[in-house]
Order: sequence, then C-alpha cells, then structure tokens
Amino acid sequence: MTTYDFDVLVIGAGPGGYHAAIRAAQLGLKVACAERESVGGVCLNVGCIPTKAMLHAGEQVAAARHAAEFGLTFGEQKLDIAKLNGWKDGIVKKLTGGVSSLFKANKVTHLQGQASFLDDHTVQVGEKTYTAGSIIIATGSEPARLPGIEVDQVQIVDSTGALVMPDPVPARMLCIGGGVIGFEFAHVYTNLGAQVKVIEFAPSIIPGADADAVKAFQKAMEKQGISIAVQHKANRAEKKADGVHVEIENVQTGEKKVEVFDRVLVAVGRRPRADGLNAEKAGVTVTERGFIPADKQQRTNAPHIYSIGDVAGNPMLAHKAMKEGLVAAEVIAGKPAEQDAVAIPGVVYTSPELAWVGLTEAEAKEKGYDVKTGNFPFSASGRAMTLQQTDGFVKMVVEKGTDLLLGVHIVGPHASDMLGEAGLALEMAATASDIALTVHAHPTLGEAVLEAAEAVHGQAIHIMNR
Amino acid sequence: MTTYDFDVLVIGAGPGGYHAAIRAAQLGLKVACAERESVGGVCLNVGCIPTKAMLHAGEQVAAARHAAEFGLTFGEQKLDIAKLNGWKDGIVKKLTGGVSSLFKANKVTHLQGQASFLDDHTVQVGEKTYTAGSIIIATGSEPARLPGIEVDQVQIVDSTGALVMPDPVPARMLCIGGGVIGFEFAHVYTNLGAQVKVIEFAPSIIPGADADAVKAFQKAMEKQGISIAVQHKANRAEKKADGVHVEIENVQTGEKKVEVFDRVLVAVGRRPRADGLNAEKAGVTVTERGFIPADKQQRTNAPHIYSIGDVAGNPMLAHKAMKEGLVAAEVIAGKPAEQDAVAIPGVVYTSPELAWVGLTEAEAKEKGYDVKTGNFPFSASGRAMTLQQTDGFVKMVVEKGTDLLLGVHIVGPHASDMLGEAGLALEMAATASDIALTVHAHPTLGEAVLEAAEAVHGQAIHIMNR
Amino acid sequence: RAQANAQATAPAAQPARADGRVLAVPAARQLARELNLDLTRVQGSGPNGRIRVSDVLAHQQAQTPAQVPTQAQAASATPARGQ
Ligand SMILES: Cc1cc2nc3c(=O)[nH]c(=O)nc-3n(C[C@H](O)[C@H](O)[C@H](O)COP(=O)(O)OP(=O)(O)OC[C@H]3O[C@@H](n4cnc5c(N)ncnc54)[C@H](O)[C@@H]3O)c2cc1C
Ligand SMILES: Cc1cc2nc3c(=O)[nH]c(=O)nc-3n(C[C@H](O)[C@H](O)[C@H](O)COP(=O)(O)OP(=O)(O)OC[C@H]3O[C@@H](n4cnc5c(N)ncnc54)[C@H](O)[C@@H]3O)c2cc1C
Repeated sequence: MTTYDFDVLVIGAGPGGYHAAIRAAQLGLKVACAERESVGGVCLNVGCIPTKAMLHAGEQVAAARHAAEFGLTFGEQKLDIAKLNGWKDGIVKKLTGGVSSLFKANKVTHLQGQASFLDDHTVQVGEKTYTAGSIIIATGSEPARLPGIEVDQVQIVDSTGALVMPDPVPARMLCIGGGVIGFEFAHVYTNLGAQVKVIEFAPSIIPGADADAVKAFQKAMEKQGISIAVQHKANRAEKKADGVHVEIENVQTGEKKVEVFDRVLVAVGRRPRADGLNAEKAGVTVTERGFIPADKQQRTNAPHIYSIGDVAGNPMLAHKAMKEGLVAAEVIAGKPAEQDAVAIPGVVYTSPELAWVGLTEAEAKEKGYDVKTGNFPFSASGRAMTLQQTDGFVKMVVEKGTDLLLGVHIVGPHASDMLGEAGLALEMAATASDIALTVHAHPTLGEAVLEAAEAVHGQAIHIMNR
Repeated sequence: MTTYDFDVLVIGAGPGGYHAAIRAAQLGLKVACAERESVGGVCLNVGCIPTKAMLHAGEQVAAARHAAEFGLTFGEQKLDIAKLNGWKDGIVKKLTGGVSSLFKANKVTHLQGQASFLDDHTVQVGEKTYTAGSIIIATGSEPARLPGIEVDQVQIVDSTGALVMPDPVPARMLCIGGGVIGFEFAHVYTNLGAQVKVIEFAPSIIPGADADAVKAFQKAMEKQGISIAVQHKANRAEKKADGVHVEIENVQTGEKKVEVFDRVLVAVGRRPRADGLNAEKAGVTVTERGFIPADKQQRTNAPHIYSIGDVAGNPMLAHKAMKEGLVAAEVIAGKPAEQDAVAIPGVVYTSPELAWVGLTEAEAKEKGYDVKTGNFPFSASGRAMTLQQTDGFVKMVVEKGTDLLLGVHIVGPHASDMLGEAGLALEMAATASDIALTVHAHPTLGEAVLEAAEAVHGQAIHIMNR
Repeated sequence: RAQANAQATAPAAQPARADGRVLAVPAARQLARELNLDLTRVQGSGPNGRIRVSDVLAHQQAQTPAQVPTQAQAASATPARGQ
C-alpha cells in the first residue's frame, strides 16, 4: 500500500481551500494547504471583506448626513484616509491571522509557496515536493483585463487597487463594469465624495438579478448621484496631466466621446486562475476558458483530484467556494456529501442592498414554471422608516398551484440579512404559505418578507393588493 | 334570520384589531372597528414604533462616536431635541394615517369612540349603538402602576411619557424594571448622554430570555455605561428641588438607600385593559387579573365573541396580536385557522440587539428534552467586524438524537433580522443540519446562524469546537 | 407475522414528543385543518417524521381510496420539477 505525505493536499487557501482543509482535518485526515500569497485568498485579502469595511465607512458618512433629518447635526467632518485604509487592513489581518490560527489548531500544515503538479499524486510547493492521496484545487480567480486599458493600480486600478483609497479622494471616478464589484466601489467612492460614473456593456446592470429588483436598485443608486450608462464600453484610456482620458462608446449608436477622470476602475469580471499549476501533468482537464470543472462531489475528471470555488466555475462567490470546499473534504473522508444547493445567493452590499436567492421571475418562466409573484415595499415598513431607509422592496417568485417558493429578490436595508430566511425556505422546499403563516417579530425588516408572501395570495395587510 | 349592522365589529384598532379588521374585510365580510383614541393602538402610537425611532437616533449618536475608529471625526455635535421628537411623531403619523387609509381602501368602517357591550351582539360606541354577528375584543393593555411612585409624565414617567425626550436630556435617569421596555429606554437615554441606572426586582433582567444570552446582553449594556442592579426595588419617590429622591431597596439584604434622579421611568410590566367594556353584559369571562382568555381559534367562552392581543394573554407583543387578529378574522370567515405558532419571537432593539425565538436551554431541559447547544460568537464574524459590532453570539438549542431545532438566541448586530430564518426553521420543524447544509451568503451576519448550527455538531469552521 | 407486515407497510405516525408537538410545516398544518384530518395520524416523510403538504395529501388519498382523485390528490406525489 502506498503511503502519501498527506491524505489531502489543498492548493490555495482562499475561502474554498481553507474550508476544505479545516473540514478534512475535523474529519480526522492529515491535511496540508499550499498558498503562494496570503491565507484567506481573494475573499479575505482583497475581496469580500475589505470592500465591506470600505462600504461601512462610506455608509457612516452618508448616515451622518441623513441624521440631520431627526435633528442631529455635526460641525466640520474630517476623514483621515490613512486611518481608514489602516482600519480596513487591520480587519483583514485579524481574519487572515484567524485562519492561520485555525490551521494550527486543526493541525493543517500550511505550505507557503507556488504549487504545481508533478504527477497526479505529487505536487511541488516552492522548492519541496509532497505526495497526497487526494488533491483539492482551489486556486480561485483574478480580475479580467480589458484591452486598451492598462491597469497601473494608481490612476487605473482593478478591484485590488481600488481598495486603497487615495488622499484626497478622487473627484471624478469611472467604473468600467456595472456588476456587483463595480457598484460596490461606485457606492464607496460616491459616499466619500467622488462624482462616479458606471458604464456597462450589457443592456442591464447586475447580470443575474431580477429585472424589477435591478430597476429599483438602479433608481436608488442614481438618486445617490451615481451616473449609470448601460450599453456603453470603454475603448482606451490615456493618462494626461489633467487626468485619465477615456474614450467611451455607445455600443448602440456607435457614438464615441472622450471623458476625463481622476481614477478609473476596471471591473469587467473575473477569470479562473490555474497558471503555473501544470494541471495537465496530473491529467486534469482545463477548459479553454481556464476553468477546471467538477461534478457534484467536486471531482475533476481525475477521481482523486477535486476542484472547488472560482476555478471550478460560476458563480464566482465565496459562499459557493466554501460549500464546495466542505463537500470535497467530506467526500474524501468517505461521507456522502454533494453540492446539491437549490440556489446560491447573491448580494450587492450597497445601501440599499440588493440581495437575491433562487430564480428570477424571468428565469422561472423560462424554465416552464407557471409563476405568480408578491411584492412588498419598504416604504410601508415601520421598521424601515425608523431606520431612515425606505427604498426598495421584497419580491417573491412562487409557482402557481403548488405555492412553492422559487426565488426571493430584495432591494432594501439589511437585505442580505433577510437572505437567511429566504435561503432556508428554498432549501426546505417551503411554500409562500409556510412563510405567511410564520410569526415574524414586529417591528422587523423581515415582516416585509412575510408580507410579500401574503401578497402572493392577495392578502398583504399593509398595502392594497392587486 | 337576524341581520346585523356588521358581520364583524372589532373593538380596538391596535395591531391586533386592525389586522383582524383588514383580514375580515379581505375575506368579504362587512366590518367595523371601534377605537376610542388613535388607530394603531399602543404599538404605533406609543409602543413599538416610536421607541424604535428613538433607538435609531440614539444609535446614530453612538455610531458617530465609533466612526473615529476608522478615521471619521466630526466637529461639535448638536441634537435638536424638538426636531427629534417631531421626526418620531412624523413616523407615527405616517403609519397611523396609513392604517386609516387601509381601513378606507378595504371598506372597514372606523367608529370613533369608547365601545361597551350592551348585550352579546350589541355594542355602544360613543353615542351610537351597533349590532354585529361576531365581535372581536382587541382592547390591549396599559402600563402597570407601582404603589408609592406616582407618574406625572414629566419627572416620573411611564413608557408613554418617556417617549417625549426633554430638553436638555436628563443627566440622571432611573429605569424601574429591567424588562424589554426598561432597557430600550435605558439605551436611548444613555446614547443621548444620560447616566442611566436600571433596577429589577427579579434575580435576572429580561425575563423569558436565555440565561447565557442575558449574561452577554447585560455585559454589553454595562460596557456602554448602564448601571444594572437586580433584586432591587423602588419603594417610593419624592420630588424635591434637586430632583426625584427614590428609595431603593436591596430585596436580599433589606438595605435601603435614597438616590436622586432627574427622570424616573416606571416600566414594571403591563396589565390588560378591559375597563368600561362591560364584557359581563355579553357574558364574556374576564379573569381576576383582567385578561379575557381565548382558545386556539381566539374564541372566548361566548363562541361568537373573540379575544386577541394583549387583553387575551401573554406574551404582550404586537406580532402575537397580529397573528391572533388574522386567526380570529379567518375563523369568522369560516376558514380553519388556528393560532398554532410553534414560538413567538422576542426582541430587545438595543445595540447589540437581543432576539430569540423558541425554547431557552433551561426551558427545553424543563420540558424533558435531552439538549445539545451550539454557539458562535460575532467576534469571529467578518461581517460583524466590518460593521464595528462584534459583541454577542448566536446560540442554538437542539434536541439530541433528532437534531430538531428548539430555540435560537441571539445577542448581536441585526439580531432581529436573523429571527426570520430562526423562526421559519422552528415552524418548519427544521434540524440543525437543515440550517448547516443551507448555503448562507458571505459575508453576512446570518453566517453566524449557520456556524452555530455547525457548532451543534462540533463542526463550526471559524472557531475551535469544544 | 401478518401484524408485523401491516406495521411495516403502514408505519406508525411520528412518536409523541416531550411537549406533545406534532412535527409539521405550517402549510401542512393548515391543510390538515382544511381537510379535517388528525395530524397525529399522518405519516411524515421528512426527518423525524416531519409532515409536509404532500404527506397530508397522501394520507387523505389513503383514507378515501374509492374516490376519484381530486386535483389536489393528483398533485400529492412529487413530480419531477421543470428545470
Ligand atoms: C472586490 C471583490 C469583492 C468580492 N466580494 C464578494 C462578496 O461580497 N461575496 C462573495 O461571495 N464573493 C465576493 N467576491 C468573490 C470572492 O472573493 C471569490 O468568489 C472567492 O474568493 C473565491 O474563493 P476561492 O477559494 O475559490 O479562491 P480565491 O479566494 O481566489 O483564493 C485562491 C487562492 O489560491 C492561491 N493560489 C492560486 N494558485 C496557486 C498556486 N498555484 N499555488 C499556491 N497557491 C495558489 C491564491 O494566492 C489565492 O490565495 C469578491 C471578489 C472581489 C474581487
Ligand atoms: C414602549 C413600548 C414598546 C413596545 N415595543 C414593542 C415591540 O418592539 N414589539 C412588540 O411586539 N411589542 C411591543 N410592545 C407591545 C405592543 O405595543 C403590544 O403588544 C401591542 O400594541 C398589543 O396590541 P393590541 O392590538 O392587543 O392592543 P393595543 O395596541 O393596546 O391597542 C388597543 C386599542 O384598543 C383601544 N381601546 C381599548 N379599549 C377600548 C374600548 N373600550 N373602546 C374603544 N377602543 C378601545 C385602545 O385605545 C387601543 O388603541 C411595546 C409596548 C410598549 C408600551
């Protein structure tokens, strides 16, 4: 019988990788996790977490302004940008340090260095070579590039560069790409005083979200001063003394215009990252676009090699990576785990937030469902009023006849918090009635979820039903 | 066949009453709702809503202070108390106006005046007399009084008086009663600058909440400067030139001490309100303590007379009143409705919030359950860090063997938002595994619910499991 | 032996719980009331015998085998869903 150095070797210590490593260790396996940069991956270092810190800071600036509504005013406001960047970095350090501690406590061996396959059981990490019975590829993704627009991380940045707020805050900012990342940064920079423009090539911003929700979200963003142009693209950018000159093209009319910005963010998507991995030496299939596909047990075409997270496929979201990491670890430990999630939630952490889980109305119809919907606006929510955040609504997509919940789409305060109920409801195959019959505490934002479920049946209390 | 003026006459337009009236109308019945004061009842006028508005204002003051942590500072801060009171009143007006509009739109006849029974189908409202096939009693509750301490609504107030913030904010405040209402006001006044003391007769604050949660909650409140004394009572209060002199007694040692305050809040509970109703003329039983009990269909001993909300029994909470209102209306309309809620959630809307639904650990054990628990602290939550609110935890109470969820207890940011998932889980008879297997968006506070469920199985990722 | 067989094919409904609670989702409880069925006699198909709407419908169908299936009963099995 062959003995390997490790039962499991995980490549990449992002959310996918570190979840896989820790769960495998919890299940009694001997685990190593190779990472060439910093544990925590994109998510903790330059993704989910630092963006949320910046968003919170920006929202506090906005909240201080809105406080005048109830009589609270302030003298001159000062933002110490160095301190802001430092605070954000402190949170990142705390969390990445936490993952390192968890590795130690769970006896996961952390291997620092670039990992590449030598064969299907052997991986070189830095100068050393290790063998493992099972290998999990969790190498993540990186920002996609845009031809003609070269990122210098100062004037022209990708999401990583955008996380370092310059002092002073740029006056004119362009976000190329109207997806989740583009809008989160647009929101931060707007709240901190920039004049922000977002351009999006597609006919609609936030691809994948429900059309009604996107409409309400766009309106809220525009109300806050963000200028949005769909079906526009950036052709090239030139750095001059007065700023970055960007040629922007209306893709419908072909009209071109040059506009000048102090900072340009390129946020046009992400691409899987498998460079230097030498997956072919292990016989692992890499698609033309760079993904390493996996089945429901997260197995690649090589049955003892697993692929999880962004490199495994869309949607590129941390919680999908985490789930897949747990599944891979449990499968290796001989458990009957499966990535069988009914739906993967999505969130834009702006204010209002846009959050959804399950099918959009359009997707449900496409799939052949006979659909009914229920909406409840936060303008009718007492809790939202007391929080000074009444923009948005909850929209519920339900199958007619069976009353089965298919999707929940929320624009509003704390929308991401309400995904807990929505996500569980979908996984439990709940009906709109199950939600409508459940007592929701008053006054909470969650009552809007309840009322949207009632609205499906024409029985919401605080609005007139259609 | 007798014809009545109305199919249903609802007495009281609080949350119980107006939900009952609107649902009955939605179901095609001819409905009237009598109210002697203002529609919306305690909840909208002097309860749930205005307290939450004040709490939000107080929290914004605290948030502005905490913003220094990430580099945001302000010059001199001013609070225009008149504007604060006006803003709060504006929200109340909007919501009560909303209920009036909903009455009109649903064709509910609003009868202004004191209602009292003439017989079991006849009710006098003001000067006029109306008959109805079914009658719903929804007369609510009022603050309990404390002998020796007379409320003047200026220096010595009950919850209604406490809602009007004086200018300047009182420097020294005493809350008699360490329940939900006492702590919500303590928190508001503390955030606005008062030095607040809370005394509670019982050995523990927030009766009904889980002991671990109460402990963490108390610690958080004390950290914010609230001084808390359990097993203390106020014997009498005397108004003098320098303030209200209150004799406070340690009920364990019998030791008495006089302390001086600028404002004293009496928040020692609420009592059912059935005065002037003449329930006996309808043959309806009123208990010694003043409650009008009802069965699961909300029927009193007189089968066509229903009782809902605070007057029907504990817990005195708006969402319980609403649920009972809907049940009564549906039963009258011939639907097989029943107040069959597995659990009624409770919330203290401070910061951190304390929120729970279902059995406490102690209650579960008392009921004979073999219990296991899982805890996850917000200090290990990335989202909580970015929100600058890491106090507290999620605690899950689960039945051993079956893994059935019995209760969820949360101290932390947005705890009330997380009740949505917890409440649905209880109603759906979900197991801890159901929650643990559900993908929760990252980074959200709801991940703490997920991790508490994993912790039940010794498999939380971001903490070391016991 | 025959008895054991009968029990195997028609298993007892969920065991009584410490607090007397019957494990059923809210919509199933509602439906049982609508159909005037005793939930304690319904066999739940979920974990711990948790009763879903389809279980209530299946129970009702078993109670009234002679009747022509109603629309609701016809929907009692879980058909493969559109996807
Ligand atoms: C600005 C921004 C904001 C985001 N916000 C959110 C959000 O709010 N919510 C959300 O769900 N998702 C968010 N995402 C997406 C999220 O960050 C990713 O989905 C997630 O990080 C994917 O996890 P992963 O484990 O697959 O890979 P990654 O996090 O990309 O980690 C892969 C790790 O592998 C290492 N690695 C790669 N190749 C090798 C090699 N050959 N040898 C050794 N190590 C290697 C890398 O250094 C990296 O640390 C955001 C992304 C960005 C850019
Ligand atoms: C400060 C405070 C904060 C609170 N916060 C919360 C909270 O956050 N969440 C929560 O769930 N609960 C809260 N509550 C409790 C909540 O307000 C009550 O549970 C709820 O209002 C009860 O509703 P109800 O319909 O039974 O009665 P009520 O709201 O008391 O309404 C009864 C109505 O009936 C009218 N009435 C009475 N007798 C007659 C008569 N004979 N004729 C005509 N009209 C009559 C009254 O004028 C009143 O409008 C709070 C209470 C207080 C005091």
